[in-house]
Amino acid sequence: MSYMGLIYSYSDRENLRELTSNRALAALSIGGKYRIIDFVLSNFVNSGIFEVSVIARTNYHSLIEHLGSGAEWDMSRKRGGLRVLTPFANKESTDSAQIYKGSIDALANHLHSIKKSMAEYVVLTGSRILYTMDYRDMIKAHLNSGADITIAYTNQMNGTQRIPQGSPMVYLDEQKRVQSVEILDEEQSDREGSWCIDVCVIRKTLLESLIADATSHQRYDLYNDILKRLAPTLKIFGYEYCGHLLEISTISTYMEANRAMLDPEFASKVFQETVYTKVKDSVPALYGPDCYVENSMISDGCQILGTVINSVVSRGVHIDKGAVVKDSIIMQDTEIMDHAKVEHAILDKDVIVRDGREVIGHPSYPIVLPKMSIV
Amino acid sequence: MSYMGLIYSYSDRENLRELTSNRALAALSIGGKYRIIDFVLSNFVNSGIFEVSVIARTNYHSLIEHLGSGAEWDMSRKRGGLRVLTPFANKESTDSAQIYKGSIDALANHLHSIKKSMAEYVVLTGSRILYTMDYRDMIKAHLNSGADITIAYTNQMNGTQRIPQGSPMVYLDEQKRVQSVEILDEEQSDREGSWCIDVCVIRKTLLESLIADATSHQRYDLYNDILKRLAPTLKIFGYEYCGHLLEISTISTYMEANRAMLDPEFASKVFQETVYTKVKDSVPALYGPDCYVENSMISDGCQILGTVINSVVSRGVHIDKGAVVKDSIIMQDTEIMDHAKVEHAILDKDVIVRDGREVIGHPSYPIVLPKMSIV
Amino acid sequence: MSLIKKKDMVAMLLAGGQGSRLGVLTKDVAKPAVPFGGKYRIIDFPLSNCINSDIDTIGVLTQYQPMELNAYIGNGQPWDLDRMYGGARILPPYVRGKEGEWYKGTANAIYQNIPFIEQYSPNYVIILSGDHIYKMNYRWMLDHHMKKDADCTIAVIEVPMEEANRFGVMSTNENLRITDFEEKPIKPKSNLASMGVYIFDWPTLKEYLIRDEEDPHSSKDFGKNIIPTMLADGKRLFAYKYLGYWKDVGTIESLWQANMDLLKENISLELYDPRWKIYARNGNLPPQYIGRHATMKDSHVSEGCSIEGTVENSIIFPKVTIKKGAVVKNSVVMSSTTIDENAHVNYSIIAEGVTVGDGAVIGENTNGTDAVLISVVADRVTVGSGSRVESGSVVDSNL
Amino acid sequence: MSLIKKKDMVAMLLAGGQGSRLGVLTKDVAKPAVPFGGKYRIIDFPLSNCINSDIDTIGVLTQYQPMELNAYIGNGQPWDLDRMYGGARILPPYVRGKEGEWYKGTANAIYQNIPFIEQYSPNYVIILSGDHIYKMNYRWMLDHHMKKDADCTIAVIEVPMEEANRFGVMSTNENLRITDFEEKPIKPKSNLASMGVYIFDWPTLKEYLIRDEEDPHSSKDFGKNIIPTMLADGKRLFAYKYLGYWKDVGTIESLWQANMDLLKENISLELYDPRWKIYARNGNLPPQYIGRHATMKDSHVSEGCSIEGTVENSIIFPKVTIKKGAVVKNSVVMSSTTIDENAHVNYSIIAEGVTVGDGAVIGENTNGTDAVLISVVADRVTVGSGSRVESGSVVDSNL
Repeated sequence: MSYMGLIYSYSDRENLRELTSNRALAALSIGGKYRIIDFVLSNFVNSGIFEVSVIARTNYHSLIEHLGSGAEWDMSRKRGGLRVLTPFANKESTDSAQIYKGSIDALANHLHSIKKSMAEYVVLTGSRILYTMDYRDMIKAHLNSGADITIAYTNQMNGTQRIPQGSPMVYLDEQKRVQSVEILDEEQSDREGSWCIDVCVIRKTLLESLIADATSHQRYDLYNDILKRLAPTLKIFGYEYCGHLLEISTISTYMEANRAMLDPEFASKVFQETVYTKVKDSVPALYGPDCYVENSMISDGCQILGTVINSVVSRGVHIDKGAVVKDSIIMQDTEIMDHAKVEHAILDKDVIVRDGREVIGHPSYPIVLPKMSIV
Repeated sequence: MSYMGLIYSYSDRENLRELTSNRALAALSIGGKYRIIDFVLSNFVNSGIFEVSVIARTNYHSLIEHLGSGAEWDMSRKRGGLRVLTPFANKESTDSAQIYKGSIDALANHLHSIKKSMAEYVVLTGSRILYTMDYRDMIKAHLNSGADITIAYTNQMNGTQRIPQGSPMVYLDEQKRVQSVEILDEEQSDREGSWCIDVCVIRKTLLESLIADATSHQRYDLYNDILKRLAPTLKIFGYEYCGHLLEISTISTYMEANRAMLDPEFASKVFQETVYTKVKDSVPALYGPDCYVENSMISDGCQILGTVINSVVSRGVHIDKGAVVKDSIIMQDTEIMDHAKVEHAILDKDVIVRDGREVIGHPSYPIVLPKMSIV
Repeated sequence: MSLIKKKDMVAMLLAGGQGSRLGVLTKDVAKPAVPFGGKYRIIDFPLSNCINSDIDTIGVLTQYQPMELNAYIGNGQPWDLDRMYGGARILPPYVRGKEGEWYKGTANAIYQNIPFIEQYSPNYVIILSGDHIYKMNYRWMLDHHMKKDADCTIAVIEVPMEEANRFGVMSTNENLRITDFEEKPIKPKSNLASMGVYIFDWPTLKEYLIRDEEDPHSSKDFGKNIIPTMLADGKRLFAYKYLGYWKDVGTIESLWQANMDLLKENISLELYDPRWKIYARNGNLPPQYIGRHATMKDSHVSEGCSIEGTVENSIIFPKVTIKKGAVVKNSVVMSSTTIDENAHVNYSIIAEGVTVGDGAVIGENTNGTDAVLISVVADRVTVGSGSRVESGSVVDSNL
Repeated sequence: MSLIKKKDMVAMLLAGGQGSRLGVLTKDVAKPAVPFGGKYRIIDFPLSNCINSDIDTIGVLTQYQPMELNAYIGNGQPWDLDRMYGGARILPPYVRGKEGEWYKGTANAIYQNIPFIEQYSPNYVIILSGDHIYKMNYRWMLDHHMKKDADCTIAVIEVPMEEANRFGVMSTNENLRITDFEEKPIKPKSNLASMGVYIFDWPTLKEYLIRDEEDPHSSKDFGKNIIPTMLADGKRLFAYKYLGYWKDVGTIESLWQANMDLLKENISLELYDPRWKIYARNGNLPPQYIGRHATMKDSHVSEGCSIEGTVENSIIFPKVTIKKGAVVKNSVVMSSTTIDENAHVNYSIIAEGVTVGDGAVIGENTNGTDAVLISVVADRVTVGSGSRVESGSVVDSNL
């Protein structure tokens, strides 16, 4: 029995402002040294699944750079391995930036490549929700229940504050069979109902025929057009996920997700299984004679000479003497110079904040400085 | 002293009909198991240069598939290594299929990536002409002569029949300094003059400033706008190449080039140094009880049960009992079924010629069957 | 910085065998490195079986002449075994404390590498050898092992009764539980021969390896010591019947025969199966060239060859040159060998880098009988023009 | 199927050293595998120097406790040494003919691997050891070697005259040609010490290795035999002066000092240089977490650490936990160690996987002198709550 993973590298329902205008959601930095996709890819590695295709839509250049040959996830392989499916993969032409019409349409676009795989089952997942799951357990549940499709849901909300609008909710009977699927029409924070966390398991041949069928009827969305419609006829079962959860679709949930990792107890759950990412060969972090650091995550290659409080600092960041960084996310190779002040801000890669400058946002509306900005 | 290679994966002056409508020239099959780019990449490997960027324009999907991580050319490296520069590499967007305005404009597009390299010298080469050169010898000549730019030329035409229209010709003084550059305005077969074979060596910093300069004056072509214009002021030297040569810009020169490799003496020169290509893990070729093979190149994974004469047969081709293949090029995984007849034809990948069908071209105008045709 | 990661099954491949019955073919290389089938070496089969069975952690135990084998395995990339965790790892003998110890037997070799296996905390260990040509899904065998709740499962194949005395032979009950095991018995009680493929529960095997090591009278061998002791202790040992093609290529004749078997249609050793590829290190050679005067029949020919003569019912390795008028029949010609004009080669194994001079004749059937006797020409030997080599001879220096 | 390809220079890295003066730190690992500088091991320095010097073919000669070293080097990928041809290759002793031979000395180790070197037909061979911390461009040394038309070039460094007796010491003429060489002389004639880095013309070295092997009185050592014999024969031996940072980390004190040197500004062992990275195998750990009560000063801290206490002038390896109230000063704390609440660690090397219990004190300066004495706690030792370890002690079992 063999399995393959399919990961959507984007989400139809996200608004991360400048952070995702030039990169796929899956390529966004998180937790200091990681990209979002590292967490779901590592789930596959830790579940012993080494055949994974990542569905790219637009702006996939940094995603491709990050993934490389897949070797860092032990997925540089002759059989299976890691592949990025770009919209051009099946049409050898650059003349139209073809955007998929929905999650099923994206699969339809890559049906040829999906069919080529010798895997029997597919684990289909998004990038917007981070969780830690051994897919083998879910597959086992799938096989035991005799389900056509198994979808993961949660009743808890460990680590997240609210269920965003547009999320699919499932209603189950006692045997955990899905009775119906509803799409939330507004944000919900009362933690009621079973929230689908964007993971499902399905036999590959069934997926192929569902894709072909949906496409011929011009139905393009997995939850709306397939799961919701077919719940009465197909045997769709739920699989409860009880672990931690991080949801990233807005600047504030992105901030929340990073901040959540500062809680040692929460972090110990997130990093219980190895999370793989691209190796940078950087040196250990250096702390200077007059630095002050409190409740922060600091990555390799940083030089901390100033003050860092309640922040997540990515690789190769320099925080110079007298500089103060508070309640912020600082991405790779950014430099905060002497006596600069950064609060409630998200600084993208290669930003420079010059001597004494201040970048101060509001807790409810953090400032975002795009890549290579100089302040 | 360190060197990097830059390879144009396309040519502005080629007409290979269906063969390059869906793939870059550099990704075209040649010599049975190779792609055109294998030869120039192998030149780099055999010259000890392991940092190479390949400039892609359009239709680069099969090129990227072929090159993978570069491991087959020993170029999957942390320092240097093989990179494909797509038009999107510096603009993270798919919304315009940006076509370079000329060879210099292509470089200008990737100036950022060229600048990042720590190499001191650049070897710049095309894909349209195949040659075997140890670039270290050319670099040595460049350093000894004190030239600003060194360009390789040939006075012989080993293996080719004519110099195509549009080729740059150089006129040298006794010290081999280039006096002037002319672009051939019509095809030439009298073998007179010194023909540039599309290889030049230049200090990287000089290249960078020439690119910046040419771009600001809206000059986009290397030979026309830089070499030709600057011959009087820059020290441009010629470097004579005396080895074999194959030129591929039309269907008939493509046929010629493949046929040339059937000459054992010529082939022994082409394959004197190792030519690296993607490994396919196929089995040795199998010859059946009633086959007849004459003056042909047969690749791994073929099953030859019929007759093959004066042909180049790529990997995984099946030629069934009673089938006859003459004066043809058969690409990967194509099947010629019982008693079919193929003459003066180029069959692309995954073609099927059914029982008893005939595909017969003329020596002066071979038939081309595109990928996955079924006859 | 711990690299510990659990693997459900680790393979240990015994590749230290000298293969002395292969004579001149194993003078400079270990038996697993002996070339086979046109582009392979024997070890490609167990390595490919492993990766095709999703076993990606393999300790390769080398001892005898490992240089070529080590270089061949390299980083494991050709078999997709260049893994971050696991992959193919060469395990030579080494020094602990003050002095080193060579591998004293198959069991001792595994014993000495207990720390290697423990790194991965496997549930199961599969013991393989680098001596056989076969394709086998070790996962199916593991399923059998688990279903039988066995402590040890031995892959077995039925051999002709008269050959059974060359193998470890076992008797089983109707449940396939092994009731009796004898290593190379004079009077075999059954024709179920051990293929030298064992799956053990690792904790059980470890215990037996430690016990066996302490026994000064043990010869530290699986077949002679570990298996009989486990049986005597009443452990659950089961046989797993393998039905496909399997060949011990331990002799010149069997090596030749296994090569010839590839030319037969409908044997189960189908090398073309895309779902069960046999991987090999690639030589980066151009396609083969078949010249204007060649005659090809029922043969396998590899890359980089140049054929102007006649090739019939033969396996030709890479970079072989067969010149005009030369005739090669019913033979195995290894890489980089040249057969000069009008030379004749029949029923022979010609090793690497050999030159067979103009008009030389190798493997004439001069004894007038029908029995096939295989001639062997050793590595880098030159057989001079016009020389004649009788069938069944071994040529190990220039003639 | 030949894999032969010429390499201009092949490196042979002697990594079999037991490093006995490092005591408990090399009980289970060879010296080159000893951790250094927060995320490295000693062997990362010569390996990184090689790849940064464009030497991509390295034979790593192991003998003593190679398991961890072999696993660490793996397929060479972290150092970009997973090459198709060349790359990093572990070279253990092996069996030729009937029996095997262990490496008897540095020269004998290279002698036994002549076939490995010959595969690449190099012009030059560079001999390295896995015992030193330094960054060096071996290409510059090769340029020097070629310019001097030398048969052998030895990298040298000026050491204080009183320490010279611990090294191979040489005298040179104004041309840097070596006129005299003595291994660990009682009365050194100069302060030019050999760094244990030699470049040889390969054909010359090969000849001397073969000659030396035949000499029954030789101890098969470069410093004691090969170099003196070449000098006596009038061969051209030259010194190459190295001016950067170099440290033989052969003792506890020097290992501690070399770690502390990293914390000094303006030493030439700058690890941040992007053009001369020191590569190491990566542990896939999350970033470090600095808690609400931590005090950080003049220290290097690695991934996966969780710091709630005080860290001053120290090197902290990955996965170290330093709890509230704990104080670590002037120390090296290796990976996966836990320093419990209110424990104090000063002037110490704490090895991997150690637990220092609540309120324990390690490295008190109880003898009242100013001399720095380094305390050492061995791998996986637990120092119980409230225990006191005097400075200069070695703790190798639970306290």
